[in-house]
Amino acid sequence: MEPNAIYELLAAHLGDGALAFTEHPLEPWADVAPGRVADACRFLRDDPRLDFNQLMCLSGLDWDGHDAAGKGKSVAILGYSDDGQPEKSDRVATGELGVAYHLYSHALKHKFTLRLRVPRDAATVPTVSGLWSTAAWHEREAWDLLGITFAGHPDPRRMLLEEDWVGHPLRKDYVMPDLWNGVPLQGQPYCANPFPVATGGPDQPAGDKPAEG
Amino acid sequence: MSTHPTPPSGYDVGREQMLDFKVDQQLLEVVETDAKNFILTTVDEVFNWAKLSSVWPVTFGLACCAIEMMATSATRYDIDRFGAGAFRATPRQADLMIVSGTVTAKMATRLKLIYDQMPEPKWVIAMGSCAIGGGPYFKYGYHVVKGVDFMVPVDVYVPGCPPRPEVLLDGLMRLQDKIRGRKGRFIAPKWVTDYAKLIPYRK
Amino acid sequence: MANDPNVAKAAAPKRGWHDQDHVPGIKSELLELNMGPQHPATHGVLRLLLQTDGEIVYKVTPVLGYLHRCAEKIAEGVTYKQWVVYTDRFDYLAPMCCNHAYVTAVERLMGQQVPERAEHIRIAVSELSRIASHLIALATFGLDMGAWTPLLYCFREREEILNLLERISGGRMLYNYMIPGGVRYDVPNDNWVADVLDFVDLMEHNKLPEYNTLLTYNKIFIERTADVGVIDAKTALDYGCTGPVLRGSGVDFDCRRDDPYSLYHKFDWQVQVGRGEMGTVGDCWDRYIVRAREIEQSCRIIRQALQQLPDGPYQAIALKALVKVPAGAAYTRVESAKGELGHYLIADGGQTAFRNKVRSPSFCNLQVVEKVGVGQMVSDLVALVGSLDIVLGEIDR
Amino acid sequence: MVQYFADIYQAVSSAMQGMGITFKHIYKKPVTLQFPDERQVMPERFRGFVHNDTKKCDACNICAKLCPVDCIYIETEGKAKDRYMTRYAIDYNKCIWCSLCTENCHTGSITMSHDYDHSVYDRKSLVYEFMDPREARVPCHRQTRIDQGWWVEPKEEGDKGDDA
Repeated sequence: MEPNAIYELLAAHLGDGALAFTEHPLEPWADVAPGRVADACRFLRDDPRLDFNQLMCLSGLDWDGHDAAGKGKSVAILGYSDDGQPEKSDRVATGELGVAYHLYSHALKHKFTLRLRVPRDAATVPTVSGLWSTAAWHEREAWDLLGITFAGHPDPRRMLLEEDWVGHPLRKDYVMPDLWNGVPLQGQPYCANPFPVATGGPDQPAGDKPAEG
Repeated sequence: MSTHPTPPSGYDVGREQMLDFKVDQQLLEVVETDAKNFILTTVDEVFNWAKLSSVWPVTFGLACCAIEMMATSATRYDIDRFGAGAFRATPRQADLMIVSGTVTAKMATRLKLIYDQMPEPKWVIAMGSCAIGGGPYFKYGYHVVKGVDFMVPVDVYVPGCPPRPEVLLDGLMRLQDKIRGRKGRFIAPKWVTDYAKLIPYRK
Repeated sequence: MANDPNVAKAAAPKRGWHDQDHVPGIKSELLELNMGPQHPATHGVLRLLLQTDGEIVYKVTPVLGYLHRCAEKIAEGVTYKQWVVYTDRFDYLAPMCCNHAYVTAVERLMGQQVPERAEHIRIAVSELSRIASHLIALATFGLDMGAWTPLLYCFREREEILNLLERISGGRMLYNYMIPGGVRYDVPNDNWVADVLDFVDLMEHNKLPEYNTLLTYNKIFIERTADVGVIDAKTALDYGCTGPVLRGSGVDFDCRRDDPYSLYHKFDWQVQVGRGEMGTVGDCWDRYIVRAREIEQSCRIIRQALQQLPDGPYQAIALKALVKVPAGAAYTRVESAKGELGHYLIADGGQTAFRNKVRSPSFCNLQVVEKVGVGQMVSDLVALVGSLDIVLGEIDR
Repeated sequence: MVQYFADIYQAVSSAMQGMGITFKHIYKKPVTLQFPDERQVMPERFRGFVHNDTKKCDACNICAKLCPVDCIYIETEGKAKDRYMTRYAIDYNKCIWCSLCTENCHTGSITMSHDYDHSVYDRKSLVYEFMDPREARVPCHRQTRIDQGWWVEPKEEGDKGDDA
C-alpha cells in the first residue's frame, strides 16, 4: 500500500493526533503528536490492511541547528582538540528532540515512517515496547544517548553507558568529558616537534641539537 | 646526526633509514646494561629463557584486533611456534595481556581489574591504534580511553589498524627480547637486507 | 507447538529448587552469575548477567556498552567519505557488507547512479566478506560447543579470502574499499577474477563437505544444538531478528531478494530457510545450517557476478575529496552477514551527516536472549549466544 | 536401549569421520607461514606504513585535511614564495592505514609503502618524522621549487587510484 493511503487510514483513526504528511521522493513520512504515537503504532500493527509486524528501526534525533525546511547547516559538534583536551563552548542547544519509527510489513511488503517532535526540556514519549519487543532496547538507547524519556518503559536504564554517566552524548551541545570514574578520557599530545625551529630568520641555522624524545 | 651513538649491531637498518634520523632510544640502553655479576647473570638468563619461551597470554579480545589475534593463533600464523599459544581464559594463569582493541571507559575499569589479578611477572602488549593512543576515536570518542597506558604499563606497542598477524608476532619477539634482559641480542632476521630492497620507495 | 518438548523446557524454572512445591521445606536462593565481559564464550566483550537456579537460567540480562565507540557521534563530525572507514569497524568480520550498506545509503540520498561494473565488484567482495564472516561464525560456534578443530580449518579458508580481498583493496581486514559512486580501485590485473573463481569452486566442492563431516553432522554437535534455544517465528519477528536468525526460524525473508538493492535481482540464488531437520524449526542447529548453506549461495552469487563482469568505469565520479549530499532523510537497509543493516541518514546539505542512526542486526538479534535464554541450562545459553553470531562492534557501535 | 547404543555408535563413528579428515591432512602441504624467516609477498596495493617523499612534497595540506583521524602534522614557516616546510610527521598512534591521504596527493609524494612490522617499546617513537629541518629547507611555493631544483613532475592523471 502506498504511504499516502496508509496515512489516510491513520489520520482517520487518530483524528487530530495526526499532524502532517510530508511527501518526499525518497521517503515520505507522517508526523504525529507525541502523546498519540503508541495509539498510532497499535493501529498500524493491528489493522489487517496495514499489518506492520516489524519495527525496523527506532531513532532518537536531535534537531538542534536544523531548520524546518530541512536545509541549512547543522552546528559543528565539539570534540577533543589535538592536544587531547575537550573543546569548550558556551553554546546551549535549543532545538527540539524527535523520534522516528520505521515500520515494515512482512506480509504486505510495505513500509511506513512515523516521526514526532518533542520539546527539549520535556522530552517524554509513550513507549511502544509493548507492541514490538525490539523497541525496548532502541528506546533505552535513545534515552541513553539523547535523553528522551519513554513513559511506561519496563526497564528504563541506560543502554550503552554506565548509569552514572553525565549527559547525553548525541545531543548537539554535548561537551566531551575528561574524566569519568577515575578513567581518564582526555588524550595526550604526541605531536611535539623534536626539532624546534629557531625563529631567527632563514639564514640562522635552526636547532643545533635535537630535543630528546 | 652525529650526536647519535652507533646503533647496536644487527639493528634494523631499514627502519633507521626510513625514520631517517630517529634511533629507538630504548635499544641503545640495551647495549649499555650488559655489565652484571657473572653467576647471577647466568641464572637470570636461564630464568629469562624459561619465561620468554612460555609466555601465556590471557584471552582478552576487545574488538577488531581480537580477530587478528585469533588469526595469529590459528592455522596460518600459529603463535604456538613462539610458545605463546596457550591462551588462558583466567588472568590467574597468564602472564601476558594482549590488549587487542578499543579500550572504552566502561571496559577500562575491568581491564585494570584483570591486570591486577595476573601474577608477576606480567607484560602488556598494546595491539592496534586504538589501544596505543585512541586511534580513530581520538577526536570524538567520548567513551574511549586514549591509550591503554593510562591504565596499565605497556611493554610493547604494536602499530596497525588492525596489525597484521605478522606484526603481532614481531611484537611478541620484541617482548621476548625485552624479557631476555635487553642484552642487545636484537638479531635482525635475514630478510632485512633482502626485503629492504623490495620496498618501493627505497629504489 | 503446544506439545513441543521445548515449550515444556522453557517453563522449567517453575520446577527448580527454589520452588517450595517441588521439595517441601527446602528453599534455595537464586545465584547471581556474571558471564563476561571477559569471557571466552561471549564473542567479545558482552556481559550477561545471569540469575541461575542451579544449572537452570532464571533470568538473563545482557549488559552492553563495553565497546561503545561513539561512531554515531563521529558521523556528525567527519565527512561522508571519511566515515566509510568507521563503517569497517562495525562488523569487523564482514566489513565489505558494512561499507556497502553505508555507500548505498549515501548514494540513495545523492541520487547517484553506480556503474554496473562497480556493482558487480561490490557484490563479489561483499559476498566474499559474508563467507568470511560465516566461516568465523561456524568456527566460533564449534569452539563454543567444544570443537577446536573446525576453527583451524575455517581460519585456513578465511586467510585465503583475506588474501583475495587484500589484493583488490589493499587492506587485510578493514578495507575502506567502497566510496559513494563506486569502488576505489578496479579489479587488479593479476588474475584476480580467475583466482576468486577457483577459490569459490574449491570452497563449494571441497571445503564445505569437509566442514559438514567435521562439525555439521557430528552426532555430538547435533546433540548439543538440536532442540536447543528454539526461537519461533513469532518471537523472531517480535524481537526484530533478521538475517540467519530470522531465516533459521523459518521466515523466508532476505533483504537481498525482498527489498532489492544493488544488482542482486539479476542473479540466480535461493534464500535458505531453517527446516528443522534435526529437531525443531528455529533451534541452534537450524541457524547454524542456514549459515553453512548461505556460504554455498554466496559462492553462486560470486561466480555469476564475476563471470558476467561488464566492462566500463568502476567509479561514477572521479575521486573527489568531498562528497556533498543534498538535504533529505532516508532509511536504507541492506543484508549484511548478520542481518538487516540499516542506516537512517539525515543530510543537511553540508559535508557531514546531520544524524546517522545505525540499526545494527546484532543489536536486535541479541535482544532475543532475554526471552529465549530463560529456562535453558547455562551451557545451552552458550549455544544460543553462539548461534546468534553476534559481533560486539556493531552492537555497541 | 537400542537407541542408547545407536547414539553411542553414531557419536563415535562421526567423531571417527572427523578424525579421518584430520589424518588426510597429515600428508598435505602445511599452510603455516614461518614468519620471521619466510614472508608473504605483499600485493601491489598493500597498505603498509605511509611514506612521504619530502623532496616531492609541497605541504599543500590536502592529506592532513583528508585524514579522518587527523594524524598528519605539517608545519610551515613563512608566506608565499618564502614558505618553507619545517615538519612533516605522521602519528601512528592514530593512523588507521586507510589510504585516504594518498588518493588526492597531486605531487604523488605520499604513498603507502610495503613496510608493516615495526613494534616499538615507546609510543613516542611511533611519531614518524619525515624530514629534518636542519638538513635542507624544503620550499613549498611552486616557483621557488622550480628555481631551487625541487620540482618533480606530478603524477599522471590515469595513475590515480591504481597504486596505493
